[in-house]
Amino acid sequence: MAIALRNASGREPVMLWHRQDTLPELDLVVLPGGFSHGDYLRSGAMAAHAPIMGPVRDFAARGGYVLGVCNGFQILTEAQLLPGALLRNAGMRFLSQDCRLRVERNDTVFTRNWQAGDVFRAPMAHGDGNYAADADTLDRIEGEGQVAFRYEGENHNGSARAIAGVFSANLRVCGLMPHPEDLVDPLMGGTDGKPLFDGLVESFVQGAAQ
Amino acid sequence: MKVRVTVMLKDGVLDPPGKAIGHALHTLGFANVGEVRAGRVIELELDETDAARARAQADEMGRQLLANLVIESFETEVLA
Amino acid sequence: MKVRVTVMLKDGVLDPPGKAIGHALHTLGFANVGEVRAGRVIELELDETDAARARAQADEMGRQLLANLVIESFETEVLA
Amino acid sequence: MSTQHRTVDQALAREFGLTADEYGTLLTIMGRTPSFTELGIFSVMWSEHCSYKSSRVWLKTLPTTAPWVIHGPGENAGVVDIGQGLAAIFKMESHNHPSFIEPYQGAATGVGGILRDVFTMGARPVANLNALRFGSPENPNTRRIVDGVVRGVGGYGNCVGVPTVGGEINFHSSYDGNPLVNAMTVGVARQDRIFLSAAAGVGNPVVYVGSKTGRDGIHGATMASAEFDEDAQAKRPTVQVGDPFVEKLLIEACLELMATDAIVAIQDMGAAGLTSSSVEMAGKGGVGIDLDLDSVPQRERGMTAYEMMLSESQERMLIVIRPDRTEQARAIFDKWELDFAVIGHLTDTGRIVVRHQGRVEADIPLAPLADEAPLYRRPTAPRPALAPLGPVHDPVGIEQALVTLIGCPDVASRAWVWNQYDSTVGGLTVRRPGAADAAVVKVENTELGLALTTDCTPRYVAADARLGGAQAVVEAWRNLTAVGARPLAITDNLNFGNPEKPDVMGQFADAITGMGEACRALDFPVVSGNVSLYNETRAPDGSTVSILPTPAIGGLGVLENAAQAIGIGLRPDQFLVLLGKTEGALGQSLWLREIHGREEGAPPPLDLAAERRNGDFVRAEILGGSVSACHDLSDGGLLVGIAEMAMAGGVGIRLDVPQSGISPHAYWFGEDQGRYLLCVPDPDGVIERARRAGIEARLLGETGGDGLTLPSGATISLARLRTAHHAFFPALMDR
Ligand SMILES: Nc1ncnc2c1ncn2[C@@H]1O[C@H](COP(=O)(O)OP(=O)(O)O)[C@@H](O)[C@H]1O
Ligand SMILES: [Mg+2]
Repeated sequence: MAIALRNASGREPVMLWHRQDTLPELDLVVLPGGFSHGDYLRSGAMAAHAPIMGPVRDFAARGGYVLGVCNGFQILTEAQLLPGALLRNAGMRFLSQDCRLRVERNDTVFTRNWQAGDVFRAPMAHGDGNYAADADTLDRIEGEGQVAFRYEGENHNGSARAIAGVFSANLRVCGLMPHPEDLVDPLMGGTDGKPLFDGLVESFVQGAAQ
Repeated sequence: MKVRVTVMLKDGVLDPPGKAIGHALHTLGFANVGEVRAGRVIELELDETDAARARAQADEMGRQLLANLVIESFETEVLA
Repeated sequence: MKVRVTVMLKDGVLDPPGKAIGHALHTLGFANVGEVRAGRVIELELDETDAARARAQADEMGRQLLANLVIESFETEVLA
Repeated sequence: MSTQHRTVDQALAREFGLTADEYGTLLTIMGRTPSFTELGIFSVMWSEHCSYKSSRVWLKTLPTTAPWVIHGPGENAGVVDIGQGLAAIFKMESHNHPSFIEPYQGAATGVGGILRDVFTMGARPVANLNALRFGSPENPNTRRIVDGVVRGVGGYGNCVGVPTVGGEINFHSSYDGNPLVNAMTVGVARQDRIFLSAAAGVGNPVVYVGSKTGRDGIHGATMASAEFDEDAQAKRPTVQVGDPFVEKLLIEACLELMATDAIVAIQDMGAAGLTSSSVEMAGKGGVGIDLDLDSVPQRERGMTAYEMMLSESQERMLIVIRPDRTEQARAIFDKWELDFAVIGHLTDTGRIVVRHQGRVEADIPLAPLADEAPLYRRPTAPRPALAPLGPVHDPVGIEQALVTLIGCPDVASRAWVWNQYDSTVGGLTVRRPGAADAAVVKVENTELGLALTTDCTPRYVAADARLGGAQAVVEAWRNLTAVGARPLAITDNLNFGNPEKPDVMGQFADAITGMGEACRALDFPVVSGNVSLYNETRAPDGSTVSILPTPAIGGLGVLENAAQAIGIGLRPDQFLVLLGKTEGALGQSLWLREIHGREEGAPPPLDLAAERRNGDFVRAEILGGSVSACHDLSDGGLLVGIAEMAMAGGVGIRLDVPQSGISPHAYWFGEDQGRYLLCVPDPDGVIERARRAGIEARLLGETGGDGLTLPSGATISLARLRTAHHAFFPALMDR
């Protein structure tokens, strides 16, 4: 993730420590993948209570931009900054393979460099990526355009309505399970994930997000 | 005191582990197994002598951390 | 009948989830939490009317599949 | 706890695995009857695992040096120069027996253990590989073991965030009761920041970091004393449970400490935990060590000195530290929320002294413990002569044989396995599993690429161990070459049966001889390794059957520029060229096993000079930019190799091969060595250059379409091949 952010922005991302209780001045907070605290309780559950999440919550409440990928997405749902929850994959096995994602809308800072309906490839690597919420919530987020990405073709992890990523109501918090940051270099097999980062950088560096 | 918190998925939420276990049991020949639900149990030693207070604390832990109330519900019981 | 199988790690076996949960609870301010052990619970609907038989079956499932007896032990109880 | 302290005598020593002679040596060294704890220390230090008593005389014959080797065998892992002031640090290690008892935890802790061997030297782990051997797919136990092992390897590697990028899998009934789980880790360090284990500096503190000590995995010998305590068995699980999150913290904390000048020496606590780490660190440094077990972080109450010295609790390290840096180090481990305790100091006595609750529990001179450790030149039986194979007919035809082979357990797609391993975490994986003959990982902040592979063909080793040992090394070298890398060195994991049986010891000796010959011919030295003996399966009639001898080789190579690495996928509208000599060797071939059910004959001969010449040519062509895809030929021979390239690229080929005088099934499925398939835009140029280098080369056909068209005109569609290729694992595992 740091490599993708650095390559897209030309700047060194600031690393934050989980026990920090303030944030510096930032354009964007990114919660990357990993296994926070081993994910031994529920994925993301313990990290959602880390001291740093207080200021992250405040940042989001003030309209700050937040991106969570994989474990970062799980943390954002556990912290209830995003709707729904992520259950064990339907097949009960860790899934490490490429999937294809469909962009639902392109009028957000996260998706502006795609067209709505575009399909791109992204690697996934998770055991708990099965998106779940009750039917009312699913209807609501679909109705309000909060679905960011859906699995195109096979829905390997069994996510409700093939949802792979969602937005907050104000479209400023975004979480998704697959890893666009692992496909930003032809050497690693492609640049399918690059529009996400280029779009973010254009928004912030060029002030277009304001 | 020792308390036990049992966390289960809410009714209606899909339960992949439960489903997988049900399938495996059928394969093993346990034909009369119907629905299977899988959950978690957490047993905690509390430095507390009052059962009601211990339970109240466990309830609080369930709400704050042990269960994700978006999809799960939990029960607490005082064991000893 | 409904039966519940509770599976816990044997004493002495390292329990990373239990350890991590205990740590997280301390961080959240639950200072009087001592040892924490994490386990699994499986609730099964059995097409069976006799409690003793239901329990015997659950025991068999525990042995064959639900618990890994090398490191875990289990208990069964008939819920209803 | 005195119930556990049985009277020490020869009978008890025997239960602890020491022979009468070994116990006699011990008595001479000690000059008195040892304490229970001392007996435990001797028994683990003199075990096969720690002392290499059966293998050492043979291991010494392996070549271990080259200008680019920085540290060969003897350290926690091997270290080679990869340029730009950087070093690759790597090793392979087995966790066979634990993986049979508890496949998930056995495999997981195997991965954890090998990671520690690598980061203890200062390297950040960048890739994991795993070489696995399972019983027959028909054996009802196999499925459970495959499931647990694959979950365990993935569970641990995924959680620590190190990509699992490659490996190999075979199935054979000889592994029914004894699967092999060999895990390899590769790390990268700065050459001026490599950490060794020899302790130095009398008075320096000895620091314990990581997880607390419990009664995990205490040496099997303790079972002997269990009779004295009703529920001792329940109290002492011999299975270790891993905590990959703690491992992750330990990696970060150790690397942070390693950026300072606090560390004098460091060693992970692997097999025999505190005993082997403290004895080896002090022994190598020629100093003494005093340990105070009351300071050891303990997870359980009432642990004895014996239990603490022999515990194999995971995720622990021992560090000798500069006294003035102790508090700085403590602050780092506090930050990462890991235990940190000063548990002793170095002395000038040359002895290890272990104190617990005011008593001296052990006091042993270190030099004789190492120098007088048993060393055996065990009897070897010569290899039985191989009956010549003679002519074999083709009962099924080329098309059917290809479909059978491409779907057989040893060739079928391993995607079901690697799809459970995170192979891209870290964002530096250039070639993922299945994409190339070797995995390729970019070295961060450089253009360098590391190429990694594991190889061994146990059926060849069983038939002719000297040839099979050499072939394993050669195949690793070929796999690295086939991506364009310069092969640098290997690690090995020598899995064999009971060394007290002369035929097994003969296999061992022969395999090492063959490995050494290949290593020398290819300038491909051994820099680290591991030996696992006594791998045998109990047959239904009570007799024991050794595993197929399995000297697994882990190879490492380097590319100046990772972008030059190529894969195996065919490109459309190009040409396929076969390099190397085809004679149709069917002895011990997969075709013979899968089509005729025969495991017979001599394995294909090896010509080490031709291997070197062909490989050097291929590498030069790849780096020269004339090759778009390359695959070496191994299991299944030529047509299987072509089919693998076609499936990987999603591109077919029309094969246009003149009659060669070899029968078609031998031509297409013989396993002649030293061969490569090259996909090239300009076949004439490559073939001409090969000819000038004295290498046989021939055009096989033009790529394109969506099937393999045989010279007979029959076409096998890629879809049909894929279906056959992908069926095996899901059919076995997802029932
Ligand atoms: N246990 C495993 N873990 C990860 N990848 C594996 C494993 N086994 C095989 N692979 C991958 O599958 C591919 C084919 O393996 P193999 O048939 O052994 O190749 P080769 O014969 O060319 O050495 C390689 O990319 C290898 O790394
Ligand atoms: Mg191989």
